[in-house]
Amino acid sequence: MSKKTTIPFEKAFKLMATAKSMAELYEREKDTTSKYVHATSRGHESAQLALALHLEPKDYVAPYYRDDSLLLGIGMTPKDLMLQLLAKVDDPFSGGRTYYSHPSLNDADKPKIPHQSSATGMQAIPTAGVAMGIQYREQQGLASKEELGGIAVCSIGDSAMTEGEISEALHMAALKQFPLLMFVQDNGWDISANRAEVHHSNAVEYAKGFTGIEAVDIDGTDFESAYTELGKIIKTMRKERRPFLVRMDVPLLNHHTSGVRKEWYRDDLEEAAKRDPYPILKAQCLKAGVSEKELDQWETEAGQFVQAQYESALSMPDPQPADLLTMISHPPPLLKSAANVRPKVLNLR
Amino acid sequence: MSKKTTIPFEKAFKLMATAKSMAELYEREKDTTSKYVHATSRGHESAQLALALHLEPKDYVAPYYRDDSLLLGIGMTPKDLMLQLLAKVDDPFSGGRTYYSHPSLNDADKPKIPHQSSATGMQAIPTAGVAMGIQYREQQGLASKEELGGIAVCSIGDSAMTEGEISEALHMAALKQFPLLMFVQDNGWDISANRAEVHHSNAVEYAKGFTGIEAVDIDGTDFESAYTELGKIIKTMRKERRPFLVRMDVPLLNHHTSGVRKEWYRDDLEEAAKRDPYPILKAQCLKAGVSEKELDQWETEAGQFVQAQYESALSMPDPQPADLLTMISHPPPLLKSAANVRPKVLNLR
Amino acid sequence: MVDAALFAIKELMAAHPEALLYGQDVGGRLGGVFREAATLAQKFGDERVFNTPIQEAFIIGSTVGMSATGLKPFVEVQFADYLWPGMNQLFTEVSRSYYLSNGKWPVSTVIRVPIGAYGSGGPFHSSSIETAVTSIRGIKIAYPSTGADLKGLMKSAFYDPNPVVIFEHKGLYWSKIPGTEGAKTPEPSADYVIPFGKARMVIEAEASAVTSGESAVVVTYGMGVYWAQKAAKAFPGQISILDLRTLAPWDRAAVMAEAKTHGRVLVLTEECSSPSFAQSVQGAIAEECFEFLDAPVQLLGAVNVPAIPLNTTLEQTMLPNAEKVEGALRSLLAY
Amino acid sequence: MVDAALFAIKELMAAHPEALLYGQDVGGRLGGVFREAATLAQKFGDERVFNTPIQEAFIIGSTVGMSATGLKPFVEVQFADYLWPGMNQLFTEVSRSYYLSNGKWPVSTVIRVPIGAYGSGGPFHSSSIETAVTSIRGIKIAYPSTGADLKGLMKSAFYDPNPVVIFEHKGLYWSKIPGTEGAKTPEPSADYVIPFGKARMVIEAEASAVTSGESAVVVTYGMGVYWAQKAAKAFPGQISILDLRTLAPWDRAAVMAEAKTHGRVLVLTEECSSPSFAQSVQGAIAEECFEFLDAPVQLLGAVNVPAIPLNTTLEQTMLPNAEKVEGALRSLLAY
Ligand SMILES: Cc1ncc(C[n+]2csc(CCOP(=O)(O)OP(=O)(O)O)c2C)c(N)n1
Ligand SMILES: Cc1ncc(C[n+]2csc(CCOP(=O)(O)OP(=O)(O)O)c2C)c(N)n1
Ligand SMILES: [Mg+2]
Ligand SMILES: [Mg+2]
Repeated sequence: MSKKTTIPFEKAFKLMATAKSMAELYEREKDTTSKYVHATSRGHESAQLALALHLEPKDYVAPYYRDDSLLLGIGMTPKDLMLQLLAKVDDPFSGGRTYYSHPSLNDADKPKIPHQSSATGMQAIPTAGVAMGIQYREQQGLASKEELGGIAVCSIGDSAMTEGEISEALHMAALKQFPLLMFVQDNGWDISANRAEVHHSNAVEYAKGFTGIEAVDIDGTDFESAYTELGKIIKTMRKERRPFLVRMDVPLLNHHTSGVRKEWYRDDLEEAAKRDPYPILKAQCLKAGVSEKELDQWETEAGQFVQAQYESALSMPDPQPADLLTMISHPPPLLKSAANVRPKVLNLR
Repeated sequence: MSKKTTIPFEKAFKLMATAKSMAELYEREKDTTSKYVHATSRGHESAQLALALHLEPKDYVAPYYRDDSLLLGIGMTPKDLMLQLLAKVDDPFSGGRTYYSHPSLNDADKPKIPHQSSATGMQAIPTAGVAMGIQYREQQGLASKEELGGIAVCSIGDSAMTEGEISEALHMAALKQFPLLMFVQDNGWDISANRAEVHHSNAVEYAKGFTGIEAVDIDGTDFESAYTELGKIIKTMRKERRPFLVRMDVPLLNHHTSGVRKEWYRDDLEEAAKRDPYPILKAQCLKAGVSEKELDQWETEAGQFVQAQYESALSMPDPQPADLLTMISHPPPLLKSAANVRPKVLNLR
Repeated sequence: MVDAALFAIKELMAAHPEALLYGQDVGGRLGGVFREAATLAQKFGDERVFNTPIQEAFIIGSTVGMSATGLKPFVEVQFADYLWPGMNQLFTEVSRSYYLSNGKWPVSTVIRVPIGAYGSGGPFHSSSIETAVTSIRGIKIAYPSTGADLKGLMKSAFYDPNPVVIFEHKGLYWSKIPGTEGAKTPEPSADYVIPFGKARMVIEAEASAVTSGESAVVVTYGMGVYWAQKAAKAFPGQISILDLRTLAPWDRAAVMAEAKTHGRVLVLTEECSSPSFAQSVQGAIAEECFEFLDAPVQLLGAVNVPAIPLNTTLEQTMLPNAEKVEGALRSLLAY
Repeated sequence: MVDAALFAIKELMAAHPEALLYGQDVGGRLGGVFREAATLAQKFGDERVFNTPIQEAFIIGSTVGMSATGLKPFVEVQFADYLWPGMNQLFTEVSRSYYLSNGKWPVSTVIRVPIGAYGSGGPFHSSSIETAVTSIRGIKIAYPSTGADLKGLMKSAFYDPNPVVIFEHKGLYWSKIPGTEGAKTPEPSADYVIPFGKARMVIEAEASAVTSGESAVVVTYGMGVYWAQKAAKAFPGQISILDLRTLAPWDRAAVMAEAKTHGRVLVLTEECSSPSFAQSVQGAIAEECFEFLDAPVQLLGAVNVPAIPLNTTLEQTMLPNAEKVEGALRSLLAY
């Protein structure tokens, strides 16, 4: 790579090639990988990576089930993800308890990820709670120096936006002006229902009802501009401490999930394929001075790496029956109780 | 009344005087009337009456707990309402089972009122369901001639608008374009929390996020203009079959409810009193040619009528213990079951 | 079993123009994620069978209004796990409309809820939620375990003026799980209906075993019916199985009669055992049949953990199965 | 009892800057519709004690995020009836965070929920909802019946890393109902805590009555404690009353020990009786204590109707009271 640029093309391309290889491998090995339902980010990669590469350990993020590129982008390995795909006991997110790309993470060197459910949109309120917590800690002087400027990102599909709870999260963000970024990945599909069936307009239009949330439309297929735009927004949020919503316009290229397959009902696959972010990033890399050879090599390496990681994940142990009963309830601290009940003149009402 | 006008000043004034007398009576007799919690419409009367006087038997309306003027406006008597206030067995809405101004009605000559709960905002989805039903019946050719052009009105307080469920109702109204009128009575209070604490903006601003819902701001203290504006909107709805939201700007002059009293926490009572719709309507009546004497007489008559109705309601019987167990479940029709299970070549999957 | 629901709805929608169906992905393009609404949109048009946005509260609560206008909506939430966002409408509006309007506004609707664990569905697609739902008074609840029962109860539900929730076990939709072939029944005729509150005798112990005091009854529903049937094979002639079929109301008379006949009762559920609807049934039996019991009424349900884990081993460890039922019956009979 | 909660929260907020409180009307202007948060905003400022809009889902679900950042929110919904809009967050997010993150993200919060019928509160301000809530695994649930217990459990709840729901009976807040004066207890000291899962012996039958087989135990919680106390006066020395104090976990050991001691058990609840949490407890006792029982375990709860009617006569007909408990005890002792 020769030309100078502030855009991390190399990193992005390597990650995107990795994500693509993973999706291909899951399809190839579907007899094994489809035992447990999963979705991949194919089509959404640029959007997710553009976000991930701006996040810092002081941030919190709530990825959803389609966010495997986002997880790679914050530093998880393919094997980490595959351990969850295969519900292995060493799955770093849940020990085999929940699905692929349903992360939770509390690592010092990565953005924090609270528990993520499968219920569409239900992460919005908890994540708004994170943003409210960040704001509260700053305002009350409870935040450490390292925490300052952190943001909370709620990643979400376009169709999950119609859940009533979303409006509660947006109301509070607008009212309290806490640093919440609603990161809407708009692929125009709600499983088999399309945009026209379930939406009166899009997320940016919807955000107009929430005075005080700035809403921005971003082409999620174009890594370079998405990275730049998100960079500006996040910088503003770190400084001005206020909420944003972005709508990432993206195509859905893979199945809804391994269990609900695109060939059953999609009528726009050709059109969607034209918006594949992968060749777009490739072209941007070339333009930025990466050689064809380099790109080929990175692709090959990604494929090999993914295959090796898969084999390694496959060989890992499964949970044992006894693992059902761990981590049910966090042990409370041992509190010494004063046995004496101090009588007062007046009894308590 | 001499001058010609299309505004029903006489009717409105008589009803408003009645509502005001009722609120005064409830306060005067609070040892008796406050046994069961209740709220009155003081301050909201013009807004409610302006709506009520446009409604027809083919319409549906979901009044909330502050809508006693609305109920008078559609033709209920003070005694009807007081029977519910006192939880009497002849309460036409619920037989003494639920609170004052929690109506439900299925009378041929009045707008229909499905069951109303106390949960703030939870009437929005059921009422959107009514509007969807009206639309469906028209589109499928199931509607009788009498039904055509009916609308569904969801009456609601400003603060209930932040419940997540509201957004689901609005999303569907925007998407399906059914004839739902959101009738938002904005008094700036959410029990003890004021506008600034709980809202980023008002309901008309909020409606901007729902493309396809027309939103209109109306001064709810001015009967004449409110009646005219609502008339236009409802006429449009009957013809164009699409959703509207109106924000009625009103003061809250009485207690939040009989149990949560204004003197405990209100800091704007003086200011609110300046916006009392009662003197405004009085002035409009005078301007329209009603004489002072007539007004005085109507006032006196209203007071006497309300007192008489109260005494009559008081004398009515209470429910008996056995009334607990009626109307628990509607008896299903007797269906004759074919005992034979017809075998098919293929069993049912 | 999935066809039974479809056939019932087809017959009903053909006969009743006021019937319509909506929910997520039930429209023409997919016909339900379980194909449980397949072909309906093609047959009845996109206005009568349509997709809703992801709004469970709207799906549940809109039935109050639709029904008020004289329509009869079938609605569906995609998984029982996702009834929760609609639970407020179910409790606050749907269940109370009739009682609190003093009989003026029954809410007539059929709410279809695919439920239950079916091969590693994981924590958000397998939950059993009948305890929470049966704690809401004012709705009727069916939980059929065969195609014929599903069809007959769907019919009954449709004609019932009250709101009905039908739990449809996903593991019985296609009878792919070994041992559940019994859910495929001959198709009942169009006028076959099953009243609410009538349990079904699945198998009956032999009179001799009853007389000699060596019999037991399993009171269950849903997938429990199949676990019990398989387990009963280890005790030929000794086991009766009673399928409740509807949980609200549930057939007290049949349950108590069976409990008194056998004196040994196992209440079996797929849900976490405690507290649970099934444990409530256990309490009711123990109280009413006190003098007839030869052994404590036993309860078998899933292990009480916060969610059904994804991993197959963990899932199987948590849920009941035929072997566990067999163990419970063995100790019950040996008591 | 209302002061007990206030004092506990005051002590905790004074000691822990990470503690804050929010909910509807808890702010300075009103301090809670039951004055259950009175003076807190004045003492700790409008940033630490603030009003939320009417958004129960946000109130419940935001605790997941607040707790993740290291804060300790006390939150409140105004009436148990209005927990329903927040039930999805409680089930889907709050209760499962710890188990499904494999221990990484316990949700540490105290959710205050005023509950119970108190003088014609009517159908939307009186509901008992513990069956639905206890059916959600992964949360702890307290239901204290005295000031000291409320204070001790509030402390315990605060230090517990898991999510806790505290049901606070509105009828016990001020002990205005005759017979509930016992809810006013001396104030325990600041370090008084009550662990979860430990029942309290309210009154104890005399040894002689136990020996002669003429005693019974009432297992109850909340308002039931007072109904039982009043009813027990009719049977001097014969009745023990066990107050569960926490419903999740509940004190199995104490309940079973008492059941075995007396052989006669009444489970008493304010909630509709069937199905119910209390009926589940009944089932558990009947199973475990089968050989020790001299009479069927009795259950007394409210009449099973869809909602608590407003009218006083109807409300009283529906709910249990001391007379009904006395009747149940009489037949239990006579069995
Ligand atoms: C509360 C809830 N209701 C329904 C579902 C079933 N469901 C899973 S994914 C999905 C579609 C979501 O679409 P969108 O949010 O646009 O995300 P996409 O899959 O398109 O990325 C639905 C309805 C769910 N998971 N949760
Ligand atoms: C779901 C729910 N949450 C909380 C309450 C308690 N509550 C009753 S009235 C009210 C304020 C409503 O304010 P608004 O909608 O503006 O109507 P207003 O009383 O001002 O007319 C609240 C919070 C309730 N009834 N329902
Ligand atoms: Mg989508
Ligand atoms: Mg208001």
